[in-house]
Formats: sequence, C-alpha cells, structure tokens
Amino acid sequence: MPAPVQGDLRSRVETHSSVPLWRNIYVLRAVTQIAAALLIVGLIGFLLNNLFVNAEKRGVDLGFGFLSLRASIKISNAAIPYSPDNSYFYAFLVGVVHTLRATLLGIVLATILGVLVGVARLSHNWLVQKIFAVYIGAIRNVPLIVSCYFFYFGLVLRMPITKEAVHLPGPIFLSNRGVYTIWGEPTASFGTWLLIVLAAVIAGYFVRRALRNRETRTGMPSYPNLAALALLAVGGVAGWLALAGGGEPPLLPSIPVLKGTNFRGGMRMTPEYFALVACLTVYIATYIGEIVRGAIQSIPRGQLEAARAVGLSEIHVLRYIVIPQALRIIVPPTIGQYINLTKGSSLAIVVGYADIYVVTRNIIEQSGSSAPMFLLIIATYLLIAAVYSLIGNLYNRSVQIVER
Amino acid sequence: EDATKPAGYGHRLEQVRDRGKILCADNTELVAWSWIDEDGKNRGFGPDYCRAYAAAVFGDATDDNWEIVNITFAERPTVMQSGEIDVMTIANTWTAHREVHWGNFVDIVHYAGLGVISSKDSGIVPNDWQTLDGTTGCTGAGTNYVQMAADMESEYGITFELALYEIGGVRDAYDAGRCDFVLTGSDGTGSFVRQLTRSTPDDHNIWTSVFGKDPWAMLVPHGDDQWFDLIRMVGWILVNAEELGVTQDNVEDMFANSPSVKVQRLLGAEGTWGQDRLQIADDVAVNIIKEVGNFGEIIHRYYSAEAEEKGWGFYRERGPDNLYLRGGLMYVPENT
Amino acid sequence: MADRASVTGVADVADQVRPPVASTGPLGWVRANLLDTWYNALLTLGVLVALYYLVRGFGGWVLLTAEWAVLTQNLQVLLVGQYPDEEIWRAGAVMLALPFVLGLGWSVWPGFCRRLAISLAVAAPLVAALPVEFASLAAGFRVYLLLNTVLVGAGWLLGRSTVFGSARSVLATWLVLFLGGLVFLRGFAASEALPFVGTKQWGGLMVTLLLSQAGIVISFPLGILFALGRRSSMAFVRVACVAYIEVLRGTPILALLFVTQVLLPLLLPDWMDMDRLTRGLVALILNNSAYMAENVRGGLQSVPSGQLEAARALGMRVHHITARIVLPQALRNVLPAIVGQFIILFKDTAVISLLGLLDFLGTANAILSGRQQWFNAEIEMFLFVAAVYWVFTYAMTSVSRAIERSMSKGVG
Amino acid sequence: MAQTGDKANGQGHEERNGIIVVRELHKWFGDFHVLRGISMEIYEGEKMVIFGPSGSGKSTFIRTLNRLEEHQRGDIFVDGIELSADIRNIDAIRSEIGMVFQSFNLFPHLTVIDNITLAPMLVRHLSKDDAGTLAMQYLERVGIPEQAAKYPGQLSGGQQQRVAIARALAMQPKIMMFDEPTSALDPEMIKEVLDVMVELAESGMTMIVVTHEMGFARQVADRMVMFDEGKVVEIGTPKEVLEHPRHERTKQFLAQILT
Amino acid sequence: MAQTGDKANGQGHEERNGIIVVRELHKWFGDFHVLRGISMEIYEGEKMVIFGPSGSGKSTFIRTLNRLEEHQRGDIFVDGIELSADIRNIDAIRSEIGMVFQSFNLFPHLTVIDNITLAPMLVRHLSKDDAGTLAMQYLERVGIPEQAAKYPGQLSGGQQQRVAIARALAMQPKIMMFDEPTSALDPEMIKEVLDVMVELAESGMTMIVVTHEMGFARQVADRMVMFDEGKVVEIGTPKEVLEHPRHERTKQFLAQILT
Ligand SMILES: Nc1ncnc2c1ncn2[C@@H]1O[C@H](COP(=O)(O)OP(=O)(O)OP(=O)(O)O)[C@@H](O)[C@H]1O
Ligand SMILES: Nc1ncnc2c1ncn2[C@@H]1O[C@H](COP(=O)(O)OP(=O)(O)OP(=O)(O)O)[C@@H](O)[C@H]1O
Ligand SMILES: [Mg+2]
Ligand SMILES: [Mg+2]
Repeated sequence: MPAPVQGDLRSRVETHSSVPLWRNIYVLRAVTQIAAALLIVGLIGFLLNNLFVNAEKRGVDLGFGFLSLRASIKISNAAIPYSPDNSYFYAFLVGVVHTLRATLLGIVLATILGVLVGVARLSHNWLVQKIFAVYIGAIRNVPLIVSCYFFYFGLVLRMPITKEAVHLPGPIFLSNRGVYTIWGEPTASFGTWLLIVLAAVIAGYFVRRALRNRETRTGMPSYPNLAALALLAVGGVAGWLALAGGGEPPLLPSIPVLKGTNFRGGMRMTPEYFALVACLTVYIATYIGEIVRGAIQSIPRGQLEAARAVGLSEIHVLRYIVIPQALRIIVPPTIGQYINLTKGSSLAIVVGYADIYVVTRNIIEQSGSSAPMFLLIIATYLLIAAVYSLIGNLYNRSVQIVER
Repeated sequence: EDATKPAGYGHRLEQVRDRGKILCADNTELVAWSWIDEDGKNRGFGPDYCRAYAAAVFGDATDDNWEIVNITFAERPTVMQSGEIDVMTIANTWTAHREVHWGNFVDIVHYAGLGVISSKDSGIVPNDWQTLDGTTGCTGAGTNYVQMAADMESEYGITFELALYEIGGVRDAYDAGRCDFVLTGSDGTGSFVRQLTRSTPDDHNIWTSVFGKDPWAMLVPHGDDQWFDLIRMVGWILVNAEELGVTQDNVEDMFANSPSVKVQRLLGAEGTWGQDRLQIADDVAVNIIKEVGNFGEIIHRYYSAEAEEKGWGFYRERGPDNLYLRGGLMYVPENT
Repeated sequence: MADRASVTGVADVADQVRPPVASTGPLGWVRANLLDTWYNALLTLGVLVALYYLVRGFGGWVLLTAEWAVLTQNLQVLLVGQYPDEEIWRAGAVMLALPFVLGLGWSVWPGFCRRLAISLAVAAPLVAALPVEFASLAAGFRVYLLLNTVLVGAGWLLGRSTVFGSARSVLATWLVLFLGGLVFLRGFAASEALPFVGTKQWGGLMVTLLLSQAGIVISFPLGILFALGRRSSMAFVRVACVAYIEVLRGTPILALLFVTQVLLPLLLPDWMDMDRLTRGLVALILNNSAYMAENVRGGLQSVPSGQLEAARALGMRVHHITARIVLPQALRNVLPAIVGQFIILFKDTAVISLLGLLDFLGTANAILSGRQQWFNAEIEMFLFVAAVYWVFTYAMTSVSRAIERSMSKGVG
Repeated sequence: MAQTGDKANGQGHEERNGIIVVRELHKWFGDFHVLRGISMEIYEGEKMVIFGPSGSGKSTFIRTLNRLEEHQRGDIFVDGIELSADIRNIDAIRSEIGMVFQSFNLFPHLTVIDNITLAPMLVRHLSKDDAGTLAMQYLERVGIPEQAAKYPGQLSGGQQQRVAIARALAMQPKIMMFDEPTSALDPEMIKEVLDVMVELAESGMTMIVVTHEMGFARQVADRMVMFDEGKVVEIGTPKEVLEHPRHERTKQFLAQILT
Repeated sequence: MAQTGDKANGQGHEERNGIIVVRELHKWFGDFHVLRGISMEIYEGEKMVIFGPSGSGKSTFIRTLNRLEEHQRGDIFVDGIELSADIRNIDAIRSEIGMVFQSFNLFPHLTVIDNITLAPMLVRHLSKDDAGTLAMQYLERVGIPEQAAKYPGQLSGGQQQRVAIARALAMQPKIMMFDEPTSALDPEMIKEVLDVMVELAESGMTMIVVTHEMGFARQVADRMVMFDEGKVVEIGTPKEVLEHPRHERTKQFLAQILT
C-alpha cells in the first residue's frame, strides 16, 4: 500500500463524523499559516509603502543612479588608485578595499596574538598566566570603541612627531604619522626577476614533493621544506645577481627620507590604519585566546599520555595529536570572531580611517542618498560574513571526526 | 483651514506650538558655537539663536521650549530630509547643492573663506598654496571641506594628505603634530585650532588668502514659507537691533521710552510689518532681545577677550560679520 | 595492621619520609610555578622587570601627572547628562534602584549577587570619602553615595524577611522599579511636582544604564519569539525569522544605528515619530534580539523531545507546553550565554555616541571637545570611561561565571 | 484481584463494548510502512500486554492512540470518541489516556509535586490546593509521598518512574498506557515499579502495556499481543500465547527473550 | 606455553637480571604520599599482575615506569637504562615500553592504520610502506585486519582496545604494560581483549598488567602483587597469593572481588 500524502485531506474522507471547520486541525493549521504570512507580508508592505510615500513627500531619491556620478571627494592614502574624478561607486569600492585590507591584516594578527594568549594562559609560569588573564579581563570588559579612542588619541597620536621619529634598524621610523620602512622600488627588470622566482617556486614545489615521497617511502628524514626553501633562495639570489650584473637590479631600495614634515619614499602604514588594526587585534585576540585555551584544554589528557607512551617527542605530540584535534574545535568559533572583527572595523570612524562606513558617510553628505547607500553597506557586510561562514563550513565538513 | 493659508504656508508653526518646543539641530563639539557646560546646559552661538527662535514663537525661552537635537555633520542631509527638526543651527556652510537638496538657508550669520592654519614648523609658507604640496592636512569628516580639498588640489596641481576627524579630533590631531595644517573657516571659527593659535600664537600661521567662500547660515526644511519667513525675521531683528542700539539691558526702556520711529517699529509698537501674518506677537523683537541680546551682543558673548577669559569662546576681530554701516557685510532689510 | 607494615620492612621508614622540601610549601610553589625550567625563570624575570616599569610609570602618572579635574568638575554631566538641576534628585532616586535590587538579589541568589552587593556597599562610602571636590554636585552627593550602602542593606533585609524573597519577585521588583523609574524620570507635562523632562535631556551614565536595561527587557522576549519562530512548523514564519536573524546578525551595530537614525523616520508613518534616543534603542534591540534568538534556539534544541511528548500526553496545550515546560528548561540551559549577550548589549550601547547621542561615552566626548580647558584631558577621561564600563561589565561577567559554575555543579 | 475472572476468557469479550477500537490502522514514516493494518478492540478494565521485536511498531502503535503520532489510514475510537482531525476530540482523548514512557520524561525543572499538579491545574482547572491534595494521594499510592518536595534529578530511576505513573494518574484517565516502563531501570527498581503497576491493575484500570517482562504479563494480562513488522501476529490470553504460541515467529521470539 | 615453566617458582628469579628494577620508589602528589617506598624487580619474559583497591597507587606506579608521572625519590632502571631527568633516557625507555590504557586513548582524528603507523614512522623512522606492513601484521595478530581503514569512533570498545594493543606492539617494545585494559568494556568484549593478551603472553613478552580479572591472572601471571596505600602488601605466584594469602588485607580484598 503506498503512503498517502501526509496530511492529505482526501485520506480523511473516510472519517465517519464530519468535523466542523473551526475545530479541524488541518484547517486550523492552514489558517494560522496564512494569517502569519499575511501579517509578515503586511508589515513589510506597510514599511515599504511608508518609505515610498515619505520619500516622495520629502523629495528623497531612492534610486541608485547617483552611483555613477563624479564623486568629487578626496580620499587620502587610497589603497587602489583613486581620484575625485572617479564615480561614487568607485569611491565606495575604495572603502570596501580599505575595510578588507584592515580586517584581513587584523585577522592574521589577531590569530597570531590569540594563539599566543591561549598558550600563555596555559603556561606553567604563574606570572605569565596571570598577566594574560589580566590583559583579557581588562580588554574584554571595555567596549571596543573606548579601546579604539584610547589607542588612537591616547597612544598613537602621542608618538613622537616626524622630526623626532624613533629610528629603528631597518631603517624603520616610528612617528605619529605612521610607520615607515624601507621598501623596494621595481625597475624594468623586475618582471624578469619575478619570472625567475616563479620558476624557482615551481621547481621547489616538485623537489619538495619528491623529497617527501622519498621520506615516506624510506623513512629517512629528507628535509623537503628546507630543500625547497634553499632552492627558492638560491634562485632568487642568483637571478638578482645576474640581472644586477647585466644592468639595474630588479628592485631599487626606496628608503624613507624626511622631507619637510613628511617622509618620502619607503613603505608607510598610516597611524589610522595602524590604530584600527591594533585595537581590533588586541580586542579580538582575547576571544581567540580563550577559544584556543578551551580547545587545548578539552583534549583529553589520555591523548597526550598515549602519544608520549608510544615515544613521540613533545614537538610531535603537538604537531600530530594536539593541533589537529584542537583545530577542529578552534576553527568554527574563530570564524565567528573573524566576522565580529569585520563588523567591529566599522568603528574605523573613531580613528579617522577611511573604511566603507566613512566613505559612505562622505558620499551621503555629498549626494544625500542615504537609503541606497545603506542597502549597499549592509549587503557588503553580509556578503563578507557569508564568505567567512562558507569557508568555515567547508573546513568543518572536511575535518569532521568520523563517529558511528 | 488650509484654504485660509497663503500658498506655500505649512503647518510647521502649528506643530511647534502643539509640541510646545522648538527643535534645533546642532552638535556639541564646536567651541563658542555650541557645547555643553558643567551643568549640562547647551551654550553657544547656535543655542542662542535657538533661544531667539523660541522667544519668537513662545514669547520667551524656557528650559523646556527649545531643544538642541544633537547630530553629527554627516547626518545633516538626512535630518533635513526627514523633516524631524524645525531649524538647523549647526555650523552649516551654505552651498548651492545644499540649498537645492537640504532645505532653505536663511541669511548668512558668519562670513569666511575656506582658509588654512598651518604650523610654523611645517615649512609651509603662509598664503602660498603650492607649499601645501606633499604635506598633511586635517579637517572635519563629512563636511564640504572634503570636496573643496579635492578642488583645491586640482586647482593648484598639488597633492596633500588629508586626515578626517570629528571636529574635536581635528584639533587633537593638529596639536599632536599629525598634520601640518588645518582646512577650516578662514578666521578659525570653524575649528578649535583657533584656540591653539591663541595659547601658542608664535607656532601658527593664519592665512589671509582663502580658497573660495565659506558662508554659514541657519537652515529650515523646504516647503513652508511661513516658517522660513519667521526664522528669517528673527535674524533681521537681531541685526537691526544692533544697528539701532537696542540691547538686552535697554530693550524694555527703549520700548517704553524711545522716541525713535525706527526703534518703535522694530520693537513692535506699530505691529505692522507682518507679525499677524506670521502669527507671532507684535512685540516679538522685545521678547527676542530680552532673551539673547542683539547680534553684536551674541558675537561678543562668544568671540571676545571676555569670552576667552570665561572659557566660553575666543577673541577674533569682527570682520565681515560687522554691520554694513560699520563696513561689514551684515546687511538686512528694514523692519518696515 | 601491624603485620602489614612489616611486610616490606621499609614501610616503617617510608611513613616518615617527607617529600623533598623544594616541592612543597611556598618555596615549592615558587619553584613549580615560576622557575620550573630555565626558560621559565628567564620569562619570570623579564615579566617582573617589565611589570616594575609599567607600574612605576603608570602609577606615577596617575598620582602626579594626571589632571583629574576634568572628572570632578564634570561629574554631574557624566552621570546624568543635561538633566535639569532642579530635577536632578529624580535621576538620583532612580539610580538608587540598582543598590536596592542588588541587595534583594543578594538575599535570593547569594551565589551570584553577594559579592556584587557587598562590593557596592563597600565601594560607595570609600568614594564618598575621596578627598576631591565634586564640583557641581553638592555636598549631598557624599550622603547620596552612603545611601547606596544603606539601600543594599535594606534590600537584603527585605529579601530575607518577607515575600520579596523569591527570584520571581526580585525580577518583578526590578522591572517595576525600572519602568516606574522611566516614568518618574520623564514626568508629566501637567505636573507641578514632576514636570516633564524629555529624553533629550537625559544623558551620561544614566542613559547608558537605562538603554541597556531597556534593551534587555525588550530584546529578550523578542529573541524568544524569533527563536520559536525559527523552529516553527510554518515555513513562512520560519523563513522570515531566519532572514531577520541572519541579516541583523551580519550587520555592524554602527551601520544599524545609522539606519534607524536616518531611515526609521522614512519607514514609519508621520504619526509615529520617535525621538533619537528611542531610535538608537531600536537599533540595539534589532541587533540584540537576533543574537538572543540564536542563544535561545540553542536552549530549545537542548530540550529532549520526550518532554514535549509527556506534556502533550497529559493533554496540555501548545502555549502551556511552551511556556511551562520547554522555555524554562531551554532558558536555564543557555543562561550563561544569555547573560553574555546582555554584556555585549551593554558594551554596544557605547556605539550610539557616534550618532551624536549623549550616552556615557558621548557625554565624555562632548566634554572633551566643548571647552578649551579639557582639550588635553583625553587620557584621564578615557581611562575613567573605560574603568566605569569595566566595573559594570566585570560585575556581569562574574555573575555569568557564577551561574556557569553552579550549573556545572548540577544544582537544580 | 477483582478482574482476574476475565483472564480465562481472554477472547470472549464480544458482548462488551471496546473502550478502544482500532480498525485497519496504517501509518507511514515517509515511505516506510510502520503499521500495516492493525485492528484491535480493548475492553474496559482489560489489561493488554503488547510485545514483539524491536522496530515492530509497538511504540508507534500506542503513540497513535493518543495522537502523539498521526496515522494516515484507518479509524481509532477511544471511549466512543473518534480520533480525527477534530481538535476537541484529540484533547478529549488525551485526557482519557494516561501515558508512561520508558525514559520517565519527568519535567526536571519542577519538583515532584509540581510535576504532578501542573497538568490538573492547567487542563482540568483544579485549584492549587485541590491539585496538591490529589497529587499527594497518588504519590502515596505509588509509595513515595515523602519525596514530594524533591526534584526529579534527586530521585532514583525507580522513584522517577513511580512519579511518572502518579503524574499520569493525577489526570484521572480511564486508560493507562505504558511504553516499556521498566527497560531503563536496574533490577531492584524494576520490581518496585512493577509492584505499583500490579496494584494499579488490581484496582480495575484499563491498561495497555508494552513490555517484555513476561512474569508481569503472566500475572496481570488479560490478553497479550505479539507485533511483528507492523502487524499483529498473535493475540490471546497469556496462557495461549506464552505456552502454545500458534505462529512460528512468536515461538522464535519467545525462545529468544525467555532465555 | 613457553613460559609456563616459570610459574611454579615465582620468587626464584634471583639469578636472572631484572629487566625492570625499582628501588625505594616514592612519589607525592603535593603533600599526598602516593607511592611509599616500592621496590620490585621484574624479569625478562615475566608476566606480573598488579591488583589492589582503588586509589592504592597501581596506575601511578606503572605510569612512573615510563615517566608519565615523575617520581621524587628512588631509582628506576629499565633494561639497564636509568630513568632520570635525561630526556634521551626517557625517550629510550618509552620506546622499550608499550602501554595500553583503560580508556584506549586512540587518536580519534586518525584511521586505525594511521594510529598504528604514526609512532613507528616518526620515532623509528620507518618508511610508510614498512610501517604499514608492520601495522597490518599486528592488526592481524589482534584479529581485526579488516578494520584498518576505519576511524576509532566507528569501532566497538573491544575492537578499539585491540587496536590500542596493536599500536603499542608496533613500536616493538620489550615490555608491555596494561592499566586495567578491560574495565571499560562489556563482558563479550572483555573476552576478546583478554584472548589477545593471553596470546601475547604465550609469545614470551614481558608484561605488567594491572587488572582484577583473576581468571586471566591465574592463567597467565608468573607473579602477582597486591598494592595497598602505596605499598606492596603481598607478592607471590598466583597460587600463593590467591589461595593462601598471607596478609589479612589481601584476604579481605580478595574476598570482596571474588564474589
Ligand atoms: N519519527 C520517526 N521517523 C521515522 N521513522 C521512525 C520514527 N519513529 C520510529 N520510526 C521507525 O519506525 C519503526 C517502528 O518503531 P517503534 O519505535 O514503534 O518500534 P518498537 O516496536 O517500539 O521498537 P522498540 O522495542 O525498539 O521500542 C522503527 O523502524 C523506527 O526506526
Ligand atoms: N594527578 C594527580 N594529582 C593528585 N592526586 C592524584 C593524581 N593522580 C592520582 N592521584 C591520587 O593518587 C592516588 C592513587 O591513584 P592511582 O590512580 O594510582 O590509584 P589506582 O590504584 O590506580 O586506583 P584505580 O583502581 O581507581 O585506578 C589516588 O588517591 C588518586 O586520587
Ligand atoms: Mg518502543
Ligand atoms: Mg588506576
């Protein structure tokens, strides 16, 4: 006998007494469903209707047409080439790139610092353990925005002015106009050199693979990573020397030199960028630290003991037993923290960093089109969050521990 | 009832009366212009104007019938569009775009150009725009200076770095040496930096050369001529009172005793220049001046040596905002 | 027994053997915790040196360099914002609800509230004894601080002796005091005794505390609704709730605040005007209820289906099952997460200062910018602001931790 | 034992009206056909024991009787009320039938007494006092009145199951259903629960019990039903079923569980 | 049974060299004195069963032997190597001793075969192929070669413990230590694990087994040791200890566990 469709009203035809509609559970269910749907649709319709009516009444433009107009605003230190002649939309993209640049760096640094914090919290050294506990307690219990104010106005702006910049070997110059370091200025031969390096990378990849195979085949340690790095270094240096001998080296050093009150040349990280990344890093790292600590602590002691009992060294215990198991626990909540960091980056406005939000504000000031801009901004953040979640889910699926 | 109103007259005045309170948009970050004192009171040039409007509508300004709605610069267009406030007293540069998109600007209360204050350390030569090339400037985020800076660069073929902050941050950043110059109103009114130029005058150059105009004016929402006229009249009354020598102290006396026809007309003895049409008291000028004094007194309250002494503002020369009769640009029609 | 001791012969001796000295006592502790390997010893040394300089530098700054006048001069504004002078007693009275409720809580949940209540009772007189001048706050301020201590005690006694002594009545008392407090602060247009004071004039720490409490009171039930909606059998409701939750969780609070500040007036009909503070509150609630929904959902999932079946078999209706069987268990299971969410909400309220609203942080910023006198007091001000936020957050964190501990002990 | 007289003629009930009447009952989980046409009549005061291999649909069957599961085909009448889409009928039937689960399913956040009084107060609208008196009465009946103020988590499994029985009884149902009430219990506890059930049976309650406690079945059951693959394989008095099973499947199964 | 000849003279090993020699071993956890002067010699090929009440220090004792716990006083020599702070000695000793835990402690993120080959490859530098062959060999020995590709989570307890034994054996240790290897298992599984251990014992491996499976002890042990409160109370052949215990404490304890 085939299964009748679930809840199919026809299968009820056989019932002997007819059920009044208002007591029939199928009817009741359908009615509530429809009522709820109407309520929700009605609410959305109500809001949208108000929006259109009010916008009309107040002469608010809800269209996206303005996005192609000339932006005419200045964005300093744009990460991608930008001029006020570009469109509003392009200016918005500059903001997006700035947000991504700050959050990606923040993610990397917060991860590193977070792991450090997590490990320090597990240290045998009581003092270290406590100091990091105090750090976590101090940072976490204060709103991020307050930390950012403090970082920028209390610390970064109070660094020495450029004339008195702290000169670190490198050279690296620290001042309240940012961090300047030496950098390479590509010359005509730079492309050639890149090709040589690329070739070395490819060769290194194959050498590494070969050595690794040998290692697993014979069990003899063959140092595949070391060999690959050596190859890369040799390739890079040899290519450099050859090109330099034949004319100009692929990169000419660009050293920051103080001219007037600003440094010229070299590579610069603006104080705003620095302050934003720093306050986000320091804040999110406390959360990642606790995640790491929890994950490591959650690995049963028996795992470590079993690994030691078969003679694995402490490094190997860490590499093959602790980290693989801890990572499974660490990654999902850490992805959540990455999303939090990204959202927190909207506080860039506090430190004067031109992120999506700041650029959007200038665009709104100029164009008056707030509704479309905010739709754009929210969509952008949702997209970023979705990408992170996707990566997290893919990872999760790939490392799921198999159970019965 | 609409039929009884002239075309273009709206309900703003009724709304304000029903509400019992006039809402003025401003913020609290600009020394002399608008701030909050130790007792939590809003003070400054903007709030004084708000009080004047309250006195015009309600007869006097109490703590309850005027309110400073605190907004940020970037919120200005949207607050105007939503129509939630009655008049904007924030330090507002009047531009053509804003006139069309934001609302109706009333007469100018402050004349300036987009000027520069640069630090002497920076090597920037005052009034030489080319020397800004390669330097760093600071200015307020979400202001039209951001656009004017772009124009300035293309005009002179220079590039400089521009760091943007909320107004308070501009001063901090410049003070700390984060930037070499500040883009601001040409007499410094628009930024706290003027303050620094007073405490350490030798360290700064205030440029006399300006890049374009930077007129400040109050602003009302589009679409209500009656309200626009009322707000505008308050401004005229303040200036005319100064011209006629009517002050906070002598206004009652002048009202009672002044033989001058012009004074009597201003103070409403005749009641003929349109008070009825605006639905305000005949002696509206008396109420206003009792509340805040005349235009000159307001200026004096915030831009004088005494103000600086008290910490309420700072000293500056009275320039274009002086009366037309004394060589300035404050030129308003008569109350006839 | 005696013959057992002689079996190995050495056992007698063994009983007298003491552990090596270096592994017990303070010395052992230091060795085990600070110096157990050479690199740990080095680390300890380094940390100690750094700590010394830090403490010396910071301590010196706090005691000698810092100018704390910015706080003492502006304390009133920092606490209650622009609330009118002659009505300020109302703000003071409302803020006294906190010590009272804390005192009540102490008698009902000694595990969670005791330390907080005692800390407040002790700290208030200490602050009152500080040798500083609280500028615009009259001498009565010291008495006011002492009142805090008194009210903690009063709450405690009341909670111990009368019908107030149950969790439900503490929560009810708090809710009544909070809502009553709002009305009391606002006053009535027609009233002589309690003249109207609009939210525009509310500010400072008071607003931060009120906002977060209002946020909690409203977003908590909303979050429950959305969580239930997300598990609803009605596809449409489920989809709508998922969309709501995911969109609002993915949007930064700052963007959301700007949207409510700017777009809400456009989304609502003319007759529904909201003041700026309320619009800020709406943003906080939107965001927070989405997170709350996710927390509650976790709790709902932890309630075994057998509970529902048992209730259904007893003939209970859906709303009764939800209210009496499922929710109590679900919420209890995720209580620490919920408190954690309250903490996040509290911290998030600081962001509304960027919209020009004069909450605690906004007031602090306004003070720093408004007068030349305070131009260089940022560090003092931000340290104070951070410290105040820290105290409140820390208090909530410790409550959350105490709850977690008692739950892991399995106390009903 | 008031009812023991019935036992002898387990199948001789035709003259009486079934308090539960099931006709051609079918149920699917998705495409999986769990109940494949079950017809059965259970008489007032009868004790029916259901047994059979795991997955044969025993639990599903009794759960359809009070609409914890929906059936797709066939009719169920309980005390003359048809179990249909009519929400009033569903409510009425649920308050006629008390149910006890394998895993107790007590409400862990309520005390024992609150567990018992909750439904009478909410569904039968009893006052708190009346419900309390009633609850104590049933708690005494199951032998643990002294545990009234404790939380379920503080009780042993056997005590919890007895509270669950008291909770079901407090709704004063005409029929009690038990789904393997003792299989989550330790041996000593099994006995204390079975004792309560025997006592209940002796009081004349109509009972449907899914269990593999054959001792209990022999002592109490009027009839026994063997389920297999969603069908009734064998039905009859304990004597008939246990000692002279007619079907190969029953023999096999009994051989397994009786060792 | 190659080694059974030894059984009779459980204490007559003095002429042979102990592969494990323990002298006056003391250990404290903080102030708590867990091991109170243990001296013992275990000979090559000997099977030593350790038993005693819970908390008597059995686990702690065998865990000090491969430095999973540090001892504070006394000497331990394993196959002539002294167990000191010297990390090289520790590593050497650990690869001499295989250990099997009560709770299996397999690595859940690795397949069975990877669990077994990990240490041989990392520590003994075997090639992957060699390690794999070795692993399959031991998996066959413990009777579950077909499970090689599964994850531990997919195996029954008994199978997991057998993998754990194979994992320890794959390091080709001279000595195997078992800490209550069967006490987390169901009865049928206990048997499959004990069978593997008996087979291992018969192959001549030196074994130290903490267990209360007295059947196993009687069948396999050369000597048995009774621990109590961190001391050795009684030591001797299974016959001596089980049938004629000399000490009251032993009698008591045996009476308890043999019922
Ligand atoms: N909600 C469900 N969805 C899908 N299949 C189900 C569901 N509940 C039960 N089943 C399946 O229906 C079949 C009958 O289950 P049921 O619990 O009624 O068996 P049972 O006879 O009570 O077995 P047991 O003795 O194990 O309790 C089983 O195969 C089970 O897997
Ligand atoms: N890491 C530790 N820290 C403190 N005390 C410990 C630690 N490990 C074990 N102990 C204590 O040392 C004593 C001996 O423990 P041990 O595990 O060696 O006993 P056991 O004889 O193996 O008992 P069981 O049969 O329960 O396994 C116990 O009292 C135990 O509580
Ligand atoms: Mg079942
Ligand atoms: Mg043990």
